Amino acid sequence: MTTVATFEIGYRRILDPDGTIDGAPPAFARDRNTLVALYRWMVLCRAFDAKAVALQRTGRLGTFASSLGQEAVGVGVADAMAADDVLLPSFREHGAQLVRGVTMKELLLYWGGDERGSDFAGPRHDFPVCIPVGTQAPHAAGVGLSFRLRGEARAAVCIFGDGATSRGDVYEAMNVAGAWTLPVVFIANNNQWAISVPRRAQTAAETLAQKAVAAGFDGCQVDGNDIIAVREATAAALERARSGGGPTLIEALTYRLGDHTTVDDASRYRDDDEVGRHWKMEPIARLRRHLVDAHGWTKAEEEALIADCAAQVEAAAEAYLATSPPAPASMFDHLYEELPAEVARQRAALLRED
Amino acid sequence: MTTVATFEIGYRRILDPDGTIDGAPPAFARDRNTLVALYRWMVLCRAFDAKAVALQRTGRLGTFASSLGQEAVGVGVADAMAADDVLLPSFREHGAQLVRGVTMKELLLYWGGDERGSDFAGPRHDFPVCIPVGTQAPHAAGVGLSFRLRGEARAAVCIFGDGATSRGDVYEAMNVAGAWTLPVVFIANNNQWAISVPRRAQTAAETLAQKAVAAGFDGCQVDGNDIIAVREATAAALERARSGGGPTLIEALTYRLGDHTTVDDASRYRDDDEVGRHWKMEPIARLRRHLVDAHGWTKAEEEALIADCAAQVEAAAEAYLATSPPAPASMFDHLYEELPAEVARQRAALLRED
Amino acid sequence: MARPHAKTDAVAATAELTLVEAVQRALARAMAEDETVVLLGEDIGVDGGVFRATDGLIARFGADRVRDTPLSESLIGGLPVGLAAMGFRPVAEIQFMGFIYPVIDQIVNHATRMRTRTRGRLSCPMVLRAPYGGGIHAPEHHSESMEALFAHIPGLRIVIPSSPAKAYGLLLAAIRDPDPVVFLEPKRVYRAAREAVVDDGGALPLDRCFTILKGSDVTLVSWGAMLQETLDASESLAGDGVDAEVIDVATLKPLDMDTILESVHRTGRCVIVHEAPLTGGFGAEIAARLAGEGLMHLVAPVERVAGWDTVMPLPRLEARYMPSVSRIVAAARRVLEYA
Amino acid sequence: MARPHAKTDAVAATAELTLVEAVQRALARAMAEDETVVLLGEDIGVDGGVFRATDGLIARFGADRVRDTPLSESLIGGLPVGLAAMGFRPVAEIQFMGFIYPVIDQIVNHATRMRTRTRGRLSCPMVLRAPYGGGIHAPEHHSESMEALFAHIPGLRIVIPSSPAKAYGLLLAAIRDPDPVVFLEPKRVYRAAREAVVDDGGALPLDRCFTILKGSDVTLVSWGAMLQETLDASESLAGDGVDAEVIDVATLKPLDMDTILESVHRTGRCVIVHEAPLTGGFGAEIAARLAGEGLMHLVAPVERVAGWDTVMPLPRLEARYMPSVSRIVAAARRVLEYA
Ligand SMILES: Cc1ncc(C[n+]2csc(CCOP(=O)(O)OP(=O)(O)O)c2C)c(N)n1
Ligand SMILES: Cc1ncc(C[n+]2csc(CCOP(=O)(O)OP(=O)(O)O)c2C)c(N)n1
Ligand SMILES: [Mg+2]
Ligand SMILES: [Mg+2]
Repeated sequence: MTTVATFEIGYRRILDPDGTIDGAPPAFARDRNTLVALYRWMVLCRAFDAKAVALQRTGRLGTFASSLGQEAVGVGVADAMAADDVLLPSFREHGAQLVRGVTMKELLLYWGGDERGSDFAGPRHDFPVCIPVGTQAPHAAGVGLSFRLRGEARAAVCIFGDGATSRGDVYEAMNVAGAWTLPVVFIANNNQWAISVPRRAQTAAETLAQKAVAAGFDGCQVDGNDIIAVREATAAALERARSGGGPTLIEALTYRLGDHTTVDDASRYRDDDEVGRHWKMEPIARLRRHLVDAHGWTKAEEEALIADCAAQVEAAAEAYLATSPPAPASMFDHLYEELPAEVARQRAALLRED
Repeated sequence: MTTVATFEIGYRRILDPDGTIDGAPPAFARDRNTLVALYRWMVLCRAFDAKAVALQRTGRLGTFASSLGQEAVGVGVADAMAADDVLLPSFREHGAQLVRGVTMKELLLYWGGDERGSDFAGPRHDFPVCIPVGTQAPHAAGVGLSFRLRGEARAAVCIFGDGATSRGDVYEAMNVAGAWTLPVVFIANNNQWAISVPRRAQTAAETLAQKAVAAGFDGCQVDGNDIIAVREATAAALERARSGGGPTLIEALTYRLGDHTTVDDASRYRDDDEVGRHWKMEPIARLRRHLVDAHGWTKAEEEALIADCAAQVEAAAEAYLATSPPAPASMFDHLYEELPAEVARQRAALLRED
Repeated sequence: MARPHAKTDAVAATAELTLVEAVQRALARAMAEDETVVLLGEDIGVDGGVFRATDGLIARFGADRVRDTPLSESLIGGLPVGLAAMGFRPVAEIQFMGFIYPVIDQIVNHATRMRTRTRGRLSCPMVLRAPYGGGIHAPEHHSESMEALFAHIPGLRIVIPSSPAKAYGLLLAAIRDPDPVVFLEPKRVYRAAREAVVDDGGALPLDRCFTILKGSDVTLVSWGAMLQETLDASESLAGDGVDAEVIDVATLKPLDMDTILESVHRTGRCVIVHEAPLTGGFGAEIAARLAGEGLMHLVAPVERVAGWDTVMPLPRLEARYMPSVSRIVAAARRVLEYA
Repeated sequence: MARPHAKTDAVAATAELTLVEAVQRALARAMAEDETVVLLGEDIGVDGGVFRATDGLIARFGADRVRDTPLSESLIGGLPVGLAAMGFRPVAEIQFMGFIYPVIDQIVNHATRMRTRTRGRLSCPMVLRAPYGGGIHAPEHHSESMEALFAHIPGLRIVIPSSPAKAYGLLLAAIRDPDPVVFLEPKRVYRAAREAVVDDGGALPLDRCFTILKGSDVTLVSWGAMLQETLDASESLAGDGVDAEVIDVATLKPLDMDTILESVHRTGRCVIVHEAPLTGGFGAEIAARLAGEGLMHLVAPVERVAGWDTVMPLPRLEARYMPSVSRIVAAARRVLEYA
């Protein structure tokens, strides 16, 4: 046998679980304000998740997928993006959506079963939540292609879970992104579980990052509970994408600390022990430790931030609950740009029912 | 970055284009009879392909996909298989099917548009030709699983083209074969073209063998015009599969010397020069050279073999042409094990038309 | 290895079961009686399925026969084709019907063709199960009813139970059937009611409709979850002295049109009710056959009460999307008042 | 960047074109007038498409806008959704309809929903082209007619031209349409005949049927390749003094039922002809509407002449699978003789 090709998968962690930084961190990670901003987003995201779960438990929200424990991935990725990049999220990326500018009220509307939540005022070109696992990956290739065709220095960022990496269309999308050197950053938000199926049962691949090898571009792992590593790796991948270097796959290793969704009961299929171990690695406490140790983050600052986030979340929930329900006929109003006669008759029939 | 995983793709050639063997060949490759048998299959396959194309040109066969130049892949792979292994071929694997025991008459029936051609008397458990590219790969995983569940030391062998490696379901099948350690050997018959799309346009991956990295098992390249390497690599992969070692992907590098099918005109999209260069590497002349140089293969033997193959092909073509057409109502006869009443009425209506 | 159809016990336990429990019992029964029955799907193992349809089966039959697949729907369609060709009877689950589309390629191009293609040499006795339909306030893509896509595919069987006992008997029949069956479970009914089910391995036929209620004024035809609304409508009509016949189609393909024709022959009037969008829904096929073979019986236009021809909305509006009892009653009245 | 719908030249060239040439002209016209039109598919570039529908377009518009994709049908369904959301008008080709199934997931779950889902913020003006139908002695999977699978999907348009001029005008309309369109080309007609086509960028409407032949005795309804058989049947019937009206549905979804109802109002009799299998075919929808709104007009059962409910056979038997002129004539006679 002659060796004709070799590959390496690297792993990057900057901020250790104990809050210390080894070696030289990227410039942004030395800036207190930047770190505090990232911290604030993560705390807000967690508060939002908790509120959403509470609303669901009391019958005021639909099925909801919390991102508890995974806040560093969404926030870190979105914070690295430019405003005119395009995000293609899965259903567990509230963190990323919040940072991009989607409001909590809009997110609650969506999860409350109202399409208007996806007509967000914020990043108008961002994609809405994608429920069928991995099916937004081909869209990301299309978005990337649109940038290439227009000669724009923008990138598409597609986030999906570990389970999604088993979907053929995610592979097809990565493959074409490689073949056409498209400006797409694929983020595998590896929270170790796809509902009840553990990561090791999805694939024999030692890493998910190596899925990129099949598509002919680079993949790497980062500690997904280290927001500094997530942000740095995403920024580098975006830079490469925008400058014609093609796609990257980043596997962010994190852990889903909660149930899969509000209709799931994770105790059926996994140990409390395992969950407990992973609580020790979670991203928010880690960054807080670092802020306290290295940047003199005070208890007062912490309390003010928590209170502020809680207030924002409460205000959003109230605004959501105060929103009047959508008009029934609205289910027809955006089916086509112009409603064909035969469907217009059905719309009229629906109106007559009132 | 810490390196967390590394991969290597190896390449194997034993029989050089000039007919010489470097180093120590596998035992079977020192046996004149074995080599002559392999040679005979390849020659027969080529004669069959030529006849089929001629039949199509004269309106006596349907669209046909010749395997001209790729004979070493199908023959080498099938020769390595045990009778109770299961072959899942694409539409260009007559070589493999012949070695497995499908008759030329049956193949002609199939390509002549008659389903009875896939009811072959030979390997009753082998799969019929698969036309939708790559869609037999999930079946191979299912076949492999059946062996695992029954505890049988058998393997499934799935052959597809370079183009097929871009299909998501091929990826999904390889991924599950890796995850479940299924006894499946995947053969990518890389003839450099998928109709008009060259190999490099399918994927940025330097090799197709590395598609296996995404699925967590080994992939390797062999010179697909070297039947000794093909046979050796397949035998090793089969051995591994049968003994619980899981799947392997073998990329056999060859070249499609003819048009894609009889309705294709390859001169629209590729150079004669390129084709000419590849004629110098083709598998039959190569093995003949070796037989002559190393095993005293004589002109008389050669002529006898050619004549014998021609006679077999002619006899098969005659038997095919003499076959009476299928009964029209037969299109209903195997739709279900027992035809439901509403379809039985349609069958009766068809019969009334006669 | 297989001992198909052998009864594994003589004692038949009767229990009041929900529909999802009946599905679980049928699966357990089929696995016990036939070693070649193997379950495949996402989260069907330790989790027991997101609706618990496979609850306890991994403990009883082992992880070899109750297999969590990777998150690969196209594979869930294709792998069983290989398994079935080798003599197994795979029962694959798609978690929600909204995720079933990647399976269609394998169903059209292989599962339904393997027998025809090889003139009977290989076959495909697989079952593809999926919960379908709306009404449980689920997220997008979790509420679809797309049975019509399958009903157009030659060589397939489409079965939709409407009650626990039907689910039990029809699923057993589907698993024992030698050809591919798509088995759609009305998830809104999964836990809606209990019914006495005799767990004796008794199957129901896959080639006939069930007349649930005899009547002489109008024929109401439905299937799956909508049967409840249809029965409620018939009750409301009965209050006004209208004697409705209610037919549960149960097996959409092959369709037992004879039962429907015989009924419409007596009533002269027909309302078809389904949750799927109107246009191209399976109601069209039934109405078309009435417009053909059944025309002489019709004294009033055939009405179809169906989901609107729009995307199933998110939960806030889903109740306004689905056919309601009042829409069914109104359609029946129009048909009855037609002069 | 886009200048949608701008005419790029003032000179309108008329030419006698085949259907596939008309497709090529419409694509060229659309690309010339609108820079956002981008073609995607297998072998559409240097090879010009296996049927030459994109012949010469890569030379004229470059490899950026005429893109050979990898062999990934699921991607061919999904990538255009992203491109379209960003303001492009992708026209994707599936090489044969038998390979279209992996696209369905993206069509149902995304292409037809993006506008509804985002309340108009994003949309999906994509066209999915595919040759369909039998009769050219092609291998397995190359002869299917599965338009009905798409006709059930809310939010979609389904267009099937029957002649070169229709292909030109309807394809231009499809590309300019702001919503997703499935455009199915009858490959048997690709080179079967020539027709004068004015290449002036003129589109045909996507919301109406075309009455090809006026008549008063019976309404024959068809689309795509089967229109020729239907016209031949009408000619044969004319020989016997039967005056048939022939309607080319052209756009199946949304369906212009008014034209069909108006015709059947006059004739009282209707035969629907399609190549796809009978059960669940789009003929069922038309017949169902006749059984509904049209019932009062009908004086005879609605007949459907369709492909049999079996797998399209390999070429040796395909002629016996497809509806023939004589089957159409026989059906028309039954309808006419019905008392
Ligand atoms: C195509 C598809 N199949 C199944 C489901 C049901 N489902 C929802 S989430 C999920 C697991 C997803 O796992 P992963 O990709 O790891 O994302 P996570 O939920 O862990 O964030 C499944 C199976 C779905 N939404 N889409
Ligand atoms: C799913 C699918 N898409 C498209 C086609 C049409 N088609 C037939 S062969 C072929 C190219 C196949 O290339 P490859 O996999 O390299 O096999 P080869 O023909 O070179 O042996 C295509 C696009 C098909 N048969 N199946
Ligand atoms: Mg996960
Ligand atoms: Mg090839």
